[in-house]
Amino acid sequence: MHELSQLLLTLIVFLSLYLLGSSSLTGCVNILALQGMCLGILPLAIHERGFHSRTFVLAAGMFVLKGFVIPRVLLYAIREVKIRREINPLVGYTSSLLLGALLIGVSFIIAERLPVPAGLRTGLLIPVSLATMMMGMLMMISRIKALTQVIGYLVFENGIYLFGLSIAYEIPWLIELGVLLDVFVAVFVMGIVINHIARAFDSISTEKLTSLSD
Amino acid sequence: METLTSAVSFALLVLFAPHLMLGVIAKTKAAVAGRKGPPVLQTLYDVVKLLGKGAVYSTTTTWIFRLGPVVSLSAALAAAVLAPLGGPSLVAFEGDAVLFAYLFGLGRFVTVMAALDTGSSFEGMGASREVAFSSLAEPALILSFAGLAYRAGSLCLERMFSIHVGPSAVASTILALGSLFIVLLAENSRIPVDDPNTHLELTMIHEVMVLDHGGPDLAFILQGAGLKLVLMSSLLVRLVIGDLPFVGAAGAMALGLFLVAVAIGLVESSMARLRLVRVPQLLVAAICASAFGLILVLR
Amino acid sequence: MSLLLAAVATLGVSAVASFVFSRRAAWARTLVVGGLAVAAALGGLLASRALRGQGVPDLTGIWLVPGAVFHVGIDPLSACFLLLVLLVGGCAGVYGEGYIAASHGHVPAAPARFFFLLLVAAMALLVCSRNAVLFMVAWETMALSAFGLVSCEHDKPEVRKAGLLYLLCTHVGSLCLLALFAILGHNAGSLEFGAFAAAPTLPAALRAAAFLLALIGFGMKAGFMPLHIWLQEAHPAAPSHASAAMSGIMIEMGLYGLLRLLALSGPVPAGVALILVVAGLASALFGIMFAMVQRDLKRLLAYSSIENVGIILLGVGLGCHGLAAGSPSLALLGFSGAILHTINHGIFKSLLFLSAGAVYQAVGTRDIEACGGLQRGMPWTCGLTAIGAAAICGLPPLNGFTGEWLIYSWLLRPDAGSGMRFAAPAAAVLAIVGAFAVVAFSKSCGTACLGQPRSEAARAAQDPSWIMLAPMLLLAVLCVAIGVFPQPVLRAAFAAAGDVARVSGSGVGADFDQWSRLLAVVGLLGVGVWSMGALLWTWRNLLLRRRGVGHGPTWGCGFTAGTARMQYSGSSYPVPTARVFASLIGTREEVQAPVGYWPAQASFASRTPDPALELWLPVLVRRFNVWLSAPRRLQHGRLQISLLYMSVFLVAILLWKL
Amino acid sequence: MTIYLLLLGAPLVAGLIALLIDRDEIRPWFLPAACAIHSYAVVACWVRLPEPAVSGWFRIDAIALLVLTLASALFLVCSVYCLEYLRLRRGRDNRLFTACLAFILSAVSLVCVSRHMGLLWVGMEAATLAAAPLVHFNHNEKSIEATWKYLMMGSLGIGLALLGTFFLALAVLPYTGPGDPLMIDVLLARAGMLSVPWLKGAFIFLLVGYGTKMGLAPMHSWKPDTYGEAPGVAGAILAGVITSCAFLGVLRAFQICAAAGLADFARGLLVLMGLLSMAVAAAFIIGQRDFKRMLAYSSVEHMGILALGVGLGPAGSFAALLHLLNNGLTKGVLFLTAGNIHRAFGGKTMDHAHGALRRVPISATLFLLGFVAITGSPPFAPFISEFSILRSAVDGGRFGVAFGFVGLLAVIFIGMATTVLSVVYGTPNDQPQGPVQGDFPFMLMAPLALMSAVVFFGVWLPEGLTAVLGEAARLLNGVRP
Repeated sequence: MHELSQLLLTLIVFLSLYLLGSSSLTGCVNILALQGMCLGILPLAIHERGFHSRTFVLAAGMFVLKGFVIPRVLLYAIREVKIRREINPLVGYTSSLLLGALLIGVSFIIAERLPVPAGLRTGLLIPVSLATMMMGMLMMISRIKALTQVIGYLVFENGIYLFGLSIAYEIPWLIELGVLLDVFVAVFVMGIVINHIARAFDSISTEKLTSLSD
Repeated sequence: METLTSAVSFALLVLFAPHLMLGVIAKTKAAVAGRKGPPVLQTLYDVVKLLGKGAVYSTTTTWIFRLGPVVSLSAALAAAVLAPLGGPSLVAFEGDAVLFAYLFGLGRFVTVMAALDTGSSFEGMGASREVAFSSLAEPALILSFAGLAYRAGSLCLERMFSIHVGPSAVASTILALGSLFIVLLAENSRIPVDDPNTHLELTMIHEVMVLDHGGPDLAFILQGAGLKLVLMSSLLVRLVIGDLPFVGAAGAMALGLFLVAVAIGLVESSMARLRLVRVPQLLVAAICASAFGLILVLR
Repeated sequence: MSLLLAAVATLGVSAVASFVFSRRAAWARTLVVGGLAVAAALGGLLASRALRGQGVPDLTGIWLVPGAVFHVGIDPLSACFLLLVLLVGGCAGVYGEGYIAASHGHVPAAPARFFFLLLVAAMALLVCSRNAVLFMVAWETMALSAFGLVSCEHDKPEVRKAGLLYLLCTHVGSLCLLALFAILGHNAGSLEFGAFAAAPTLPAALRAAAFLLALIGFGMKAGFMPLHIWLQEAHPAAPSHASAAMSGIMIEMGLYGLLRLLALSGPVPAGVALILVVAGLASALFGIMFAMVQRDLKRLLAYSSIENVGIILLGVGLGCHGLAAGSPSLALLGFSGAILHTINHGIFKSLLFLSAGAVYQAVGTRDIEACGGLQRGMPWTCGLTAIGAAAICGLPPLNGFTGEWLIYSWLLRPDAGSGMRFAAPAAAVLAIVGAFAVVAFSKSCGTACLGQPRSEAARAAQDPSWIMLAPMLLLAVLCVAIGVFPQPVLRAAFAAAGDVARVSGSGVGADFDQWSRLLAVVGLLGVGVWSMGALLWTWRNLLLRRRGVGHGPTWGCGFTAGTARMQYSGSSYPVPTARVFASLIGTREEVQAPVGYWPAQASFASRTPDPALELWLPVLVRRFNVWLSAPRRLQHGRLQISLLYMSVFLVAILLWKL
Repeated sequence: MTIYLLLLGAPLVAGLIALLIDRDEIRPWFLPAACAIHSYAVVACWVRLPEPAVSGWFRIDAIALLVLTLASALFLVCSVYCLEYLRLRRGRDNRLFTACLAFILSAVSLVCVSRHMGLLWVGMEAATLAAAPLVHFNHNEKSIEATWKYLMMGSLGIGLALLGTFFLALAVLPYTGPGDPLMIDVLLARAGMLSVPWLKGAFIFLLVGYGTKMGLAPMHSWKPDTYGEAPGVAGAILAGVITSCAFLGVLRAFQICAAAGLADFARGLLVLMGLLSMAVAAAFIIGQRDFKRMLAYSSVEHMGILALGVGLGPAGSFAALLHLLNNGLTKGVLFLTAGNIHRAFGGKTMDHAHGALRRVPISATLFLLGFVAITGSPPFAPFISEFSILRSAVDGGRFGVAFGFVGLLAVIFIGMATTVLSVVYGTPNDQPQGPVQGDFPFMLMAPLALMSAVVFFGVWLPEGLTAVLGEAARLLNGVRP
């Protein structure tokens, strides 16, 4: 099981890196879906106390939600606004990959300073979750299409969820609630706004959204 | 008795001394020029004559114009009360020096206002020059007063203007004399600052301010101006003779005033009037002199 | 003390009531006049008690605000300023009624009345407050109501500009005072003035900081150079009765604050005293120099306020020097000179502002070049103006001389020579200032009131209504009365100085007797001047009665077609004086000399910009904007960049603090 | 229990009803009703603090009581304001607007009463989401942009706050005791045994997360856009209520740190962010032509003052909590009157709005007074709190901080005065456009009430309030129950 969790975590990091590097929106969504599935499986692998009914429910829920529901909504949105790929982002793909690598390093540095929480099978969880969050942030910063930013936010959310797994055993309800609420934000509210943007600006590129400034 | 005599002598002095001094000045200038010159008391005759005359007022003028001469003369008289003419001054108290200086200021203020009241460009010009030069004469006067006050350890004229023995007494006295003499020339509109008997209004300072005055007003003005001259010269004299016992003092003062008048006469007949832009330099020189005297005292 | 509360309450209530009944002009007028009269009566009673040495117990009330106690008390220092506030405030307020009525709606009545009464009330409370929070509340109420008065006629852009400038200055000053009281409170452990007095002396650094803060905070209000920038803008902008109150009493509040602080903090080092002296001299000299070259009547008066504040500050500095030198009599002399001059300045400056207001309403402009010959149409106003002008020049038979005489006698007293080398030069500067004052006011008065009318409006000008003349008359009478009989005011000033110098009543008494004896002689001589003048006047009239009096045109030296435009203009009048010192005040002249035998045209223009306002302030503002434009570029409305700041900050904090 | 039901339930029910009802003109009337019930409950709390409920998950302590009171008061007046405002905005469907206002009240009440960090976070999140439609109310391009920025940054901040909550959990784990480990009382009780690194991390993340909601620099950049585009009443709610609740989140985190002996670490961060925020506000207020954005920056400044005050120790915390109230009330005045002026001129920059005193005299006067008050002039309430903060800085020997504080206040005053005076004074340069002009009674009553409260607290601070403030400051600075 230990190896499995290690494997999954590494996979998650690499998927995030891949997201940073890829330009096609549909591709991004598919990667996100894959990452979501990994996250869904992870609870089963992460805890040494093994299975716990509630953990199982959580895992199933996440698997479905992050692996299927959200990607469907996003694909729908993409079809709505009819755009295919992210063109000339603020930070180029190669450089954002490099930055991503850098962020992984940073996250490991930060994680060094934090004691490994009790009952976790692997110390890899914390740094990976931090790295995932940071890469999500990086994606929100470096992309200009509203949808890509939402995807970046979802990656950030995945990171938080990942982190939450470390306390999933003691306070499971908290993660579930949090994650659900965040999904609500990420998909529905932002979806609505994106549609408004699309209607108002006939494009969802946030370059248009810079009129309010000093 | 003492007070009575002093009062009488004060009255005589106030009445006659100005005209005597002006007469002596005129005589000296005439003598230098090889003329006979007017009688010594000519100005007194003028005053008397003017007192008997009527007056013509410009339609522009108001009561301020009429008030000017009166107030300036009364201010001069008040100053005369403070001045140590001959013996002790009638009224003497700590700080009367400042009052003395400021009474002249009062006279100047009302004269200037009267001049402005006529609405004549010439008189306005004269007023403007008067205040300009006085604004440099004032500090010179105050500075020399300061030096003398520190030296004498008192701010009372009759103590300040007295013989002083001590280190650098002579030097400081001479410097004070010099600066006070310049101030005297400036304040009494004598050459080289101003020419009392020029006939070109453009060049006048004091005279042009009183162009419109006539009759008693002019008489008051002449009397006041002469009195001012006497008072400032008496200070100079006091600086040299100090306070002698009464009788001797009177004689010495008379002699001193005569000498000052001669000196003024000589200056006037030997020098030409300075260009107006040069006058401030002269007054600054006076300031420097008194400042230097001050430094000598404080050292 | 309940008298004070009653007075303040009366003012406050009548302020609100006059605002409520602003539609009913008659009611509002009675409210204002009545309120001011009652307040003056009550306050005067209280102040006279305090000055007669009858101890008035302090009044303390619980006030549920942290650090605050409603604590009012009165001592001679407060009493002097209280009297001044109520006197000048009362006169200006009564005058204001006439002014508002005559302005035909140019001056919005309701705010003008409301803020004026509020201003007076705040100042009355201010001088009696004994707790820092109460002091600050009164202080800020004063400042804000003055702001309300300044921006009464806010339709004019220059008024808006002046209001903004004033508000900025006064608030910066208030912040400095807050910091000052925070420091003092930190030292004393309480915000009670009594605690400040009892507290141990501050450590050197804090002491210096406190002194600097006080100088900026109070000086901003008093208008020392170079903190005066708001003054010459705000005073012309306000309605005249407001300018009179602001210039006559409000800026004095800054000096009161300074004196109160000295009374609480005890002797200051000699260096500080010297700083005060130098600052005072600089304000006096430059203030009057700039006054000299102004064309705007009220602006000229404002600058001369800067001058007088400088003289007062000089007196304060001399008093501090006396304290530092350990000579209570010197300290008393300096402080009493300052306080006496404060009172006198309050009187004649408000008189001059009120008459300036009358001229403004009669002629419709404040430009003296457009006036002239007002003496015919408005003899009362011009006569009173002349008295005020003579008084502000410090000429003998009037009150202006008394205060300056005290300061002179400090500077020229024999023992001042030793160890106080600044004394003699200071005296010289004071003399120059006096001479310049003569220039400035003979110019303003002479050009505006005398000569021939320079405009039709000036020709048609008439004296204002009695309700405006009566207060001016009262103030003028006071100028003369204090000039010839200064002892009562001197007694008050000495008592107040005793508070500042922390000298016991007996010690004050001895010095007071000495100086009052001398000033009595001065007053007697003043009487002599007046009576001698009267004598000569009657003699002259007798002489002229026998002879005829003719009338004719002014002697034009042969030129007979003189016109009003050929008079000596107010702008050219001070030029000979200003030229000598042009380098100091940076007068600029544009001359187009006449050329050829038949010169077609020639022109001469000279202007003297205010260095603080037109030279260094704009530079400062420009630098400031340059500094600030850098961060302003950071808010460019790009979401991504905002997120970037956030993330970078987060990571940085994590790496740094965790 | 009933109290909690009223606090949380009444607004919720009102919101749901508003969602269901179809009549635009009756809908708004449910708001004042709900707010009245809510305020009644709050008054009951002042009379006697209610017992803990739901096995200790709900409790109201002094700190919560202050925030709750502020929220209730602001909502009450704003609901009255809304009656007329929405009447003027007839034609725009106000279903979502009304409902969301009610939901926000319910959510912030949850934030105040919850004794569980997770529950508190949920409340915060709910409030954030419910506020989005308010910002979006005008449905123009600018408002969409504002909403987008608000949502993105808000969600990011809220995510970070969640992470901070997880950190807290990790700091307290492993925990085997009664109640949930994230209960504030549990955390305070075990403060000694918390794992320091995790706690530090938790504080940092909570500070940044909730600080984003407060609008502390450098997470403030959504604020000017949002406040600038939202209607005045929404601005009042956002600046007065939601920021205060976010500050409550920070306070809770600080409370735990202080109890755990990490007070100095936390205070350092708070002072840093406080001064930073004031500096940023100063830089952007100077030369600001848009008076609503100016108010937003002023809000940034005052959030900074709050953080600074708490960072200055017990005395400072007292002053900061007082300032929380004063700032909320004054901001209410300013935003509501700013809304009136905006509507009267059809523009919110100095170029459009000029000479408001002529067109909407009372609103303009209140706006001016509010400005004078918020910049800390006596006799208004903020003066007391700002002066106390200054004193606490000086008394603590933090002269550098005091100097910076005073200097920045001066700069900010200069900036604000320039804008406000040019808006208020002068003569309007154009003819009024739009059908509705002048002042309206209801829309004046609301700011008038708030202003009178500001003046009242400026001259008289009731003992009861002082006691609660003192209690709150005591709780805040490391006193364990």
